[in-house]
Amino acid sequence: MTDLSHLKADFPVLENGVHFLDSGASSQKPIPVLEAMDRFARTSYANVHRGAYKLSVASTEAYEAARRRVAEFIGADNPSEVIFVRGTTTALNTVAFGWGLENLQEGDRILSTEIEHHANLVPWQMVAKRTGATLDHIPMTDDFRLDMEAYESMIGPDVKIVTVTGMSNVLGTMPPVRQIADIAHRHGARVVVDAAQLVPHVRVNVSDLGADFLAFSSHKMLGPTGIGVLWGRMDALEETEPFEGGGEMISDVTLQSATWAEIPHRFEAGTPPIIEAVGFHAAIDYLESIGMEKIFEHDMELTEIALQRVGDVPGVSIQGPNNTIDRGGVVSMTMEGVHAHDLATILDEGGVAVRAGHHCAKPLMNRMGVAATARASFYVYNTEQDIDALVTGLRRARELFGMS
Amino acid sequence: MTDLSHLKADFPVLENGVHFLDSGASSQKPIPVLEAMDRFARTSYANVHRGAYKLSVASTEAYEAARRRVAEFIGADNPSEVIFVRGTTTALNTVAFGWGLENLQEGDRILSTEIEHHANLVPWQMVAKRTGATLDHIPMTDDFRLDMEAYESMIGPDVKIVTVTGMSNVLGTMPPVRQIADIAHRHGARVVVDAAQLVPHVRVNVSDLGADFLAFSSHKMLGPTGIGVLWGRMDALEETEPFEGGGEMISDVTLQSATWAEIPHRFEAGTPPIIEAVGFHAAIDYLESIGMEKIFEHDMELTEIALQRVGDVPGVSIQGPNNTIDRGGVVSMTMEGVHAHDLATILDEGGVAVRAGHHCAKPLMNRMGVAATARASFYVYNTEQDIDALVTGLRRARELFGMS
Amino acid sequence: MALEDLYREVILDHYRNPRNKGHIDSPDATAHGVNPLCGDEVTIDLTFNGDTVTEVAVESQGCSISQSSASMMTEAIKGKTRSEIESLTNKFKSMMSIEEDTDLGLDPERPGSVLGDIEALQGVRQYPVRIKCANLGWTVLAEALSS
Amino acid sequence: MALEDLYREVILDHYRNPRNKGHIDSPDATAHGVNPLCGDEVTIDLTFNGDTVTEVAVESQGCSISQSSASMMTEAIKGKTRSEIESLTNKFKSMMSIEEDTDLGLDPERPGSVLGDIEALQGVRQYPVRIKCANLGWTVLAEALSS
Ligand SMILES: Cc1ncc(COP(=O)(O)O)c(C=O)c1O
Ligand SMILES: Cc1ncc(COP(=O)(O)O)c(C=O)c1O
Repeated sequence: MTDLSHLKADFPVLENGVHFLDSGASSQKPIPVLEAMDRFARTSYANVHRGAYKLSVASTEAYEAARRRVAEFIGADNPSEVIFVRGTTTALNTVAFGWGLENLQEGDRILSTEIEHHANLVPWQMVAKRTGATLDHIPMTDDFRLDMEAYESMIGPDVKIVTVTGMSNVLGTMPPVRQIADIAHRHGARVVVDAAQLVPHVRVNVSDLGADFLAFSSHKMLGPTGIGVLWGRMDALEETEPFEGGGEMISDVTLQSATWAEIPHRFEAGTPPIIEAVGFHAAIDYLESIGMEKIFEHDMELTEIALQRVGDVPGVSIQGPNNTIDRGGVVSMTMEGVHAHDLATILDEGGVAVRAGHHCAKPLMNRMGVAATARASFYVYNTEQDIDALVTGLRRARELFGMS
Repeated sequence: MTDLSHLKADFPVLENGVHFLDSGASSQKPIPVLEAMDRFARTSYANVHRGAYKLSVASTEAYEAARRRVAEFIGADNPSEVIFVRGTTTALNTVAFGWGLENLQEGDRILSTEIEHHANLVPWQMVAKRTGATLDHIPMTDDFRLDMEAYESMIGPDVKIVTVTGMSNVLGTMPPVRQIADIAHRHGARVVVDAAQLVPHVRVNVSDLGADFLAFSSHKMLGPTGIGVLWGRMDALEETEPFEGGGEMISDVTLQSATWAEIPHRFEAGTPPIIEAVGFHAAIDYLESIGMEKIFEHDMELTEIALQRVGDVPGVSIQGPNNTIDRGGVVSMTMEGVHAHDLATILDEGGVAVRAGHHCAKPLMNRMGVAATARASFYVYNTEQDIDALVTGLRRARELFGMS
Repeated sequence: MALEDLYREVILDHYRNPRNKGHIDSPDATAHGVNPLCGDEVTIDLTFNGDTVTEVAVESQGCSISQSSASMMTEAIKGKTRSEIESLTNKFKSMMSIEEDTDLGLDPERPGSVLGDIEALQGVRQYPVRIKCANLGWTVLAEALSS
Repeated sequence: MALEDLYREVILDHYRNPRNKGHIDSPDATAHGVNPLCGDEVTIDLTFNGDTVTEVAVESQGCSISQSSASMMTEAIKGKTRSEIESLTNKFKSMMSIEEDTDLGLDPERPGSVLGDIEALQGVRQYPVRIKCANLGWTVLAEALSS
């Protein structure tokens, strides 16, 4: 068993004994991340890219160092391919609107999937509506995988873009992105990966992954809120219009028109999340000091245990793959006769924090025929004891509902 | 003289003796703001609006408390009119695209001004291009004021929206927003105020101001980066479509379409800047503990001194109103024979941090016939000594350039 | 203990066997409501005789609290006039309010003697995040009444 | 002192009296460049005789560093072949590089003996944020040469 329990001391919020199993929604922040931001604000803060004075130079250097760190972390050769945005949602909207409005028209098809988070669904609906393009969805198989046969029958020359989650935030399922991308590319389509759940847990190398765009959030990977990344292959970014207009993203402006600055600046209008970039940098350093491989291993060990012990509770169904093949540390469940919200309340009384609801994936819920699930998701600070507490809570729920 | 020098101890970044005169670009952060964020992350962090468990409830409460604090600060009766976004730039893009694409068409006119920041110019250019609406600009008078006579001749029933800065980040000029809004409303036009420079320095009450939309950034008012506000009058927000699609902003979603959640949630797709909201709340508390009236008084005292002493340096021209009537604490200058960037470098050697360049207002620079200015901008931590250091630096520049 | 207080037998009974479940073919009033944060849904159909509710039907899905509360509500309002329902609603709302401390005169010795089964929902107040679950049916009712 | 080192007399002279200022009517090569962060601009026109630059003209606006650097460059490249200019550009770039520490053999005793006036720009290296000012003209030159 991979032992990361020594890390727990870096997360003061966990000191009060909470079994925090909601990292899929957002992770906690370790002290080194908080300290990096605090230190930066106390010694080197100023706006970036703007001043010739020393503080501004230091601040710009810290901001750009964060960009380089992210690039290195995801195996991007060119740091200019890393665009700092507010989070995954903004990253996906930037692609949908910035790329979609420019490159889609009536008769074109957008291919998404049945298992997407609303963040990778609603923007494409909005863009489909504006451009007249059609939005289709690769179905899920009954064992919670993407139906690759269906995908192959759906792809075609009219498909201009394929957008898919790297890891489902409900099921844990990790679709075969490389295979999906290769097929899409063969048909001349661009590929977007919603990596909000993937990048925090699995070593991602963008050249191996095959995607053209990748979106993820700092707050799900031990970093601060308020910052995330859109990575794009340079040629894909060149096809993309800015999503926001403003300062720092222009080359020249007259009263009537403007020309754009170089990439990445044209996609970073206005004052960026500067202090957050410094915290994000520290979060990546922290993750790498553990090692992404070890993190995933640890996730998988907990998932294995959870699938077994949770699955053993009478009346509980796992909503997602019931093995650890091509999946991440996200375990959704329903309990016969007990609604997910009641489960969450009962678990909370035992100090177990899980999320209950539709997890911003209503179409997937409909597909599964459930209104809500309770979801446990794991990260570096979780231990076997958290799962035991979860199981105790589940049994208590049955008791309270008179089913034991 | 309003003495705020006791505050300086709250800003560790200023300890090394820097004369920080670039708050117009971004302000420094006092210890109480940094501590509020740190404490929150150590004790109460989780994602908001999502979990039934205690941490998430605490986090949501803190986030919504920040919304109520902002509403109170700007005199908005209804906290739901306060939308948290990344910053002023995103706020203005939200109005331009969310309101503009819905409500503008060929033949309509957008009225902006010659003195806008690119953030309140480029989005409107983009929207004008997409909708076929025309973009016109209220000119500046030769004494750096908005030409109100010209405005009255330009307004008409085809003008659907008037968008104007509350305080120029180059000139310091504060256009008469109330008067502009009253005239616009008489013609049925909506009014947007770019308050990035206004709200940090002047007590703003949205009912008195008369605007329909107001945009400002936390990072210019002692708060963290990564968060800002779009305030909108409820009926104006109801005319506005969401700028981003994603989680938390929907009421229902199927594979093909979505309905929006209530305001403000429909404008806050995805995980918002949560820790930043807590810091922003603390920043407002800090500002209010001084008092906005006192802050403006202090700004004006420094501006008065600066206009005199800087104006006395041979070869220096003030680019902006040379009195303290209807202006803020932003003093732009040019020096005959010395480019603004050279000025900035020379000032920096004396520990004086000013910004030099076009200040994201290229059309205004063209109008003034200068390529760049050096700009000093004041905030709570500045003192008369900072201005003396500035003047010393200016004289040194003349010396170095052989003009003394 | 608190959880037992929340999940009282009578609540679970209403959850499992919702009263007045279904639709009314041509209702005099109807309303539908969703709790957007959790997805719980309630649809209410009403028929009146003058000011008096004669029939009520609810179609809903969600947690035990929202479902049982809606079920209890149907029982409580049948045969009541609009003004009686209004007063009942106010009593319910103040029972659910954390701030207000109106004395509803509930008698712990004789549970149910004042508000009937509804009193069993008292325990919800200890779980602020669940209060909106309990309120959902009543909010939709108010909408149906004003439609 | 450092600032005196930055703003040497020869730099100020080129700033105030830029050499080869203007346009060429029908240039063999031309290029325009902006430093987007500060707004400085340089336009270069060139004529050639075979491989040799015969005429050069620069129209520009900006700070003393970008302007003087462009002016000095025009003097340095006139009459030079493409390969001579390339070697000169490399020398200039390494003089401006913070990382690289190529020995250009500059002789402090005999300033200007190796690279002419250009050597006066050495002081810029102490102000990293200004290096791009000094580089602007040379970057635009490279563009013109490859156009
Ligand atoms: C007048 C004005 N408008 C808009 C902005 C843009 O604000 P932000 O960079 O925080 O989005 C600024 C700040 O640079 C400003 O001064
Ligand atoms: C798969 C997936 N996509 C997108 C998002 C949205 O991320 P954010 O809220 O950080 O924008 C999330 C997180 O909730 C997610 O799990």
